[in-house]
Amino acid sequence: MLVILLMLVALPVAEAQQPLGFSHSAHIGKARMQCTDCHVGATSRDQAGIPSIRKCMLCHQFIAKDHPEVVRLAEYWERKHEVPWARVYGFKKEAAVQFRHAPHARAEIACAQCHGEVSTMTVAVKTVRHTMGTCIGCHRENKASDDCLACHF
Amino acid sequence: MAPSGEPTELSASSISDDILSRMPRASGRYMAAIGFFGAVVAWALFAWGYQIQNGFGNTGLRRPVYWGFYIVNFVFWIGISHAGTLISAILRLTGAGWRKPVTRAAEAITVFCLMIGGLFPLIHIGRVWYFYWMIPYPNERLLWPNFRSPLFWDLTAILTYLTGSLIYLYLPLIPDLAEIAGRSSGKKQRIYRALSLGWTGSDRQWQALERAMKLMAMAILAIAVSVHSVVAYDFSMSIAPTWHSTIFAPYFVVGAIFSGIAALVLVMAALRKLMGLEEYLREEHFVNLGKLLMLMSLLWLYFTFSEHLTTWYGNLPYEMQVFNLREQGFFGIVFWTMVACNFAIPFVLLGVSRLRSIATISISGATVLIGMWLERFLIVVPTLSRPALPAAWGNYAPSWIELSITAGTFAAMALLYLLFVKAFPIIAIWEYDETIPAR
Amino acid sequence: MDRRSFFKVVGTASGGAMTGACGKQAQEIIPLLVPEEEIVPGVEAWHPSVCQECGAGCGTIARLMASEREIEVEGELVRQRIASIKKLEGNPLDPVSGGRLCARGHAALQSLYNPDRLQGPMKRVGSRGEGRFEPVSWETAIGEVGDALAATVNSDPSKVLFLTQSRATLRTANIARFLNSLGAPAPSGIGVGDFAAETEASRRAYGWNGIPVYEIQDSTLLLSIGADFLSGWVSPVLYSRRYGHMRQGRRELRGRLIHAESRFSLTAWNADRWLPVWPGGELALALGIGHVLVTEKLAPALAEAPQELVSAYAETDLEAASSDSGIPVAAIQEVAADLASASAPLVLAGASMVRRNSADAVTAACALNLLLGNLGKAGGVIAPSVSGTRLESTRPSSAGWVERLAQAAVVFVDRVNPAYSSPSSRDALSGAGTVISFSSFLDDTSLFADWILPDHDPLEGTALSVPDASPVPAVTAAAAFAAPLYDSRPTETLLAALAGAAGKPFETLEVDASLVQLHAELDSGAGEADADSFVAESLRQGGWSGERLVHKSAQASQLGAFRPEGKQDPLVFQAYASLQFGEGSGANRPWLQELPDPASSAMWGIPVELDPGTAEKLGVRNGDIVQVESEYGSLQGPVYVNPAGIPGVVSMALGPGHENYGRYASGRGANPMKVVGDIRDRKTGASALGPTRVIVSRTKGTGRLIQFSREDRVAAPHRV
Amino acid sequence: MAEGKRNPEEDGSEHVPQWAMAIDLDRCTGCEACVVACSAENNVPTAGQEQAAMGRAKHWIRIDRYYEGEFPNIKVKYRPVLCQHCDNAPCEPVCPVYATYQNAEGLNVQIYNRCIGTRYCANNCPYTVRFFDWFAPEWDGPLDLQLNPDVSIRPAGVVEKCTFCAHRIKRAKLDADAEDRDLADGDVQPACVQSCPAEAMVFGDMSDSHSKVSKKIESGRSEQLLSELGTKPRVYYLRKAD
Repeated sequence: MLVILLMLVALPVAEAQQPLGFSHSAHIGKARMQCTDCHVGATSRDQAGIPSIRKCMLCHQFIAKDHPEVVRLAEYWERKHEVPWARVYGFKKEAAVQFRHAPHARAEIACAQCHGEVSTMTVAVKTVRHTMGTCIGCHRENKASDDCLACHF
Repeated sequence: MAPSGEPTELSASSISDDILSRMPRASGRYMAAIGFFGAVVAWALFAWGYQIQNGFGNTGLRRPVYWGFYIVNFVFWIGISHAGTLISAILRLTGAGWRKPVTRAAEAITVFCLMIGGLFPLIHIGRVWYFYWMIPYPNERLLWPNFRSPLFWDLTAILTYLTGSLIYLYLPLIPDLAEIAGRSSGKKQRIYRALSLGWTGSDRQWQALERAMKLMAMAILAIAVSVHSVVAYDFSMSIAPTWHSTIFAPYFVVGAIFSGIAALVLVMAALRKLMGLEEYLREEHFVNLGKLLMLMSLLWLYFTFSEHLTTWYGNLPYEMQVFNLREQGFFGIVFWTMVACNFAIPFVLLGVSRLRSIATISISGATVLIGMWLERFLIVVPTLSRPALPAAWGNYAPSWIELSITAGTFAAMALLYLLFVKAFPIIAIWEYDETIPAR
Repeated sequence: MDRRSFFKVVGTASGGAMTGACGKQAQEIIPLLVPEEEIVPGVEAWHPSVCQECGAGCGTIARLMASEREIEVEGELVRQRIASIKKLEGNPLDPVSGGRLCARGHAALQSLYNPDRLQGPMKRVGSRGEGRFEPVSWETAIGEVGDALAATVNSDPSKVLFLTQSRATLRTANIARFLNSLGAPAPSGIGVGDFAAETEASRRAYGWNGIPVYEIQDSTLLLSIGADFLSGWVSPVLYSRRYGHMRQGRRELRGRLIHAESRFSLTAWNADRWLPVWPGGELALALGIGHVLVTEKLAPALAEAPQELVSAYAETDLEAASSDSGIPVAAIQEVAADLASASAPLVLAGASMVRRNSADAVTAACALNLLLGNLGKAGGVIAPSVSGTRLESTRPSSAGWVERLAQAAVVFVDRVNPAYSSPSSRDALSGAGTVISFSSFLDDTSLFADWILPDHDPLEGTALSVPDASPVPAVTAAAAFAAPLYDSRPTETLLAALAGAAGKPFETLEVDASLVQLHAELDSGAGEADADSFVAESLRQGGWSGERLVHKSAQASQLGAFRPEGKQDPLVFQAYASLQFGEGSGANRPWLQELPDPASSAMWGIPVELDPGTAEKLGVRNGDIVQVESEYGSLQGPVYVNPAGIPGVVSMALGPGHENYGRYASGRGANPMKVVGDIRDRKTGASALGPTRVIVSRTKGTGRLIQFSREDRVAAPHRV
Repeated sequence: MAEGKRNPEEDGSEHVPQWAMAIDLDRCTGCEACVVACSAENNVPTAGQEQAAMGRAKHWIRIDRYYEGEFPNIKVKYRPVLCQHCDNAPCEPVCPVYATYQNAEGLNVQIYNRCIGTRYCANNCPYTVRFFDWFAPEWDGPLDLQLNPDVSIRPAGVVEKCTFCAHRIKRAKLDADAEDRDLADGDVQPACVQSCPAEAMVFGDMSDSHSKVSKKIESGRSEQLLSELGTKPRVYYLRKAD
């Protein structure tokens, strides 16, 4: 009984199925890119943002053109379609959370704190549970606001 | 011997035989009744499901009348629940001998009414699936319910009362359960044996039972008073005009006992007729309850008068808006119907000794129940219809959902009672045994 | 949004109009053609725009953010990321709105995103008025309409009739150019709110071209006659701002307001004194006040006033003026005395509800300012914007369009709805030759159209307009910034295509070119800037505004004779343009339908307003249905007993009674114009809104009045 | 330095603004621009005819109007009524789950996702400015393109009300933080204030005695609605001066 309960709690959230096998480790680890090179809003805006295919193609017109995933990327590009990336992190609508990236970046919260060590992942996997407990624990630790209105409005 | 009411010509064992023999069989009529009430309850459950699924807007509630039939029913059923335990506890503690055939019927009313009444806060809230947020439990978000909210007190009080009432109903059932177990066999015996918690009838057990009953009677009295006070606080803690009244708590307690007795009278009349308990539930029981009812009617009148007099004399504009609404037009008719039901009719029927009979006392019980429901309606709806700023005034009419659920609760009461009298003796057998000197 | 941040965002995000990305190029998720910077999720950009809900021409700013919508492309449902407008606000740099915006202005968004917008050109397949259309391609439409147009132009170009709003905008200028190239007569401005009487009065009394501008913020006593300037007259936002200043914007000085109108309008709400004029009695009242000012020698500028005027006032019979206007002699005398004794009195004259004699009434009221010496002084009345006169001269007039409609071979209908505003024109419409509508909605008039060639929504297109009233010379201008949602075309472009197809090509005047012209006209006003930077700067700020107006005194006034009119017997009916629906076009915006009507608090329907006495006589209460019948027609509607109703006057707002105008307006209530009938101002030909004699009777129905607040009275001890 | 950010260590503590609103009734014309501006800003859904007839229309700000006297000596008294953000709010203690409370800046906060919909707060609000979401809100497409992403859409079964445009306050603070400066008077304008054509409404920090709102409050004409109930509203009305 207890085992089942524990399993239920520990059961990882179903991973988002991505249309392309994008490798974060290849870009951050090997290519030495920064998170904000693609997620440009992460430190300055409300939303980090998912890059447009245009950004991918800036490099991949020239680099690793023969990699099977890049070939598939180029197919989207040919059809003038964006890549329908699936969301990895996010809040449910009914949670009424108004999250802003920029103030967290200003407070020098590292990306990995909420997103895990993405630099070692291939396709991004949800490794940090984004529950209210996660948020409020960190807020209290860092003496950030624990007013409900800080996030819910 | 004082007219204590027990059929003295019968011996203990024949009383047991007699009472047990009157427990209903699964006859066609019985099953039809179960089916009928069950269907009404099922319909009400459907209505509730419909409300949850398709939106609260399917009720007739609207701005500014955010509380309607559900809260009226809630107060009504919690009120009736006082029938029971409170009356039986008072009678037990004062040693009124005539209580004996009455107590269990009363205690059962309490438990069922609480179960029904306690459902209404759930039916009433917009997001019932988050109901548990009202319960204090440790959580990673470090969120707690608001201990200052009368609704939280409600939850606490009702749960306490329900637990207490269940125990209070159960304790005096134990010897009877053992009795039934002794008379039956097979699976039934095993069930009743288990339920009787190893009752053997030893002196030690009797003494323990007596002590427990006395303790519980005292505890339940306090809890019962507090429960209806807290229900009253739901209203009087707010600043809505005419709700914010200091006498609401005792007013509600009196009203609760009043409607409780009325319900008890009705239930007894029904049991007497349907189960043929004429020998047990005799006219004197009704007359005694009738006198109590009359006393409560006068008390109710006194409170109602005080409440209305002070509002009227105080002449505060916000309160007078509600007062005027309540005494005029549609609500005026309701108001005077209430006065007739709660005072005029019972006063005549019970006060004139020539008119006093089981039938008239039962009629009084029925009118009081109607009157007390109307009283709660008059407390909830007119006040909300007339908030302080006239621009926000509005009105309210229930939709089929509230009507269905209201009907369903009455059916649920009947259903639960039918099931109860089938499974358990409605008259406490051992209380008769106890009085037989031979023992 | 303050000025600083406004510049910041406009500086970074504006300039380029977004192009492409209409339905056909939609891609899965994101269309590539949209520049990335324009629609970063969660980042807002503000673009200047021009509100075109009424002629006030408020400069607005629109908040653009990324949104997603699902559309069908080749049978496949795809998500498209688009920049959508989240909110409209007043442009803080605009001299008219000053960063403020009225209810209708906000709700303009619900025209853009209205679910009932037409998504492409359509051709009629059923009979006229039946409402059956089939989609066609733009090429087909332009070809066929061009052929019909060519035929008419070649035989008798005078049979081309162009119905549009009476506004001074680049659009009307382009329409004029179009008609000019066809050799057709000038466009006709129709509908309510064209302020023909005010324009005429301005010419007669002051010798000015355009509606005068009232400096009410500096007046100490404002007498407004017939102009509900706080809720819809000429420029409600500008005058509300000035009203606020008049009341509490000056230290130790609070202006008073006396308001004369035949309805307890929003302006009457705010007045210190309300003069309940009998409908049509505004002229009598103005003459009566003038009479007292003249005969009792109270008028401070009596000596300078034109003799013609002084004698016209002097000859007025005060008793008759009182009985015609319904205002007691004593009240007239008091008001005149108040005007004479105030340090800065001002008379604001208008015809929110046009009458048969409105041109005379407004002239007589305007002329009171001549007696008070108010022209060209602080707290007085000033001439309308001198720049933009080129556009001002293109303001279409309303005369004679009904007569021409019956004979017209080609009728263009642009942003007006004659079948609603003049129900009597329906017959002419169904008998007319080819009817072409540019409406975005299948409205009452489009039902009669042979072709519906939907225009962009005003928020999707470019715009340039001269505000009806502005404290300084100004034009508001906007580049297009939101990609069109549907396969619509801007009417200006379409007209050029049609003219080309008809063999009479003309060149559309674009916003940029128009601003270059303006720059050339302004010899000193534009400063040192060259034309290009002037255009860029104007588009970035949402327009151009000059220095404070030179106060101008009256030029030769030609007052003409006034023809007072006897009081019609009760009951009389009047329609009015409401705060929420204007002349009726606001009725398809859900926000406005659910906005409580100021007087009755009615939502999703407009009641017939009766005074308490009449209601009592009829035995009706709020919500009971009455029948209102005049010689022109009848309607049924729920009653609102207006505690401030003038005894014997029945009022009703425009907006209800659209036979066809999308899901929010269609079939809701009855059109008051059916009862008002086809009556006009004698001098200007503008549609009048009453008074019309009616019989009101009670019907058996009840309960169709939905009110947000039903209580309109409070018991005495109650403080609210 | 005036432009720069105050150093919390220098003046002891971080300044916590105390938000308040002043509405000049002598300026207010009753034009209802605020009503539409609010609905547009805050994703307040329209109820539609049928539900409006049932009394389910929502207006976070409304104009209450009362006629006084008889024709022709008739007057109308009116005022915009919105959540008064009471310092002593009757709605707050009654909520069993703490879905509504007053925060440090004096805002009466409604946390939609915590609300279980007892509607007790709505009953206990003497201004009747709280609205219940009877149904999940719906917009006929593409009207939903207008929805403001900064404001959560309320689900069915919760209570909603005026927030003093809390999202705008938040935005202004983040902007100020990003530019490393303090909030200035006028940086925060709720949608109603911003739209008001007669400039009758002023919003700001009442703990700053130099703010416009403080000056209005101290103008001698200010009063609070139903002040006799002791709710201590943060909305001040300036009496008509006639």
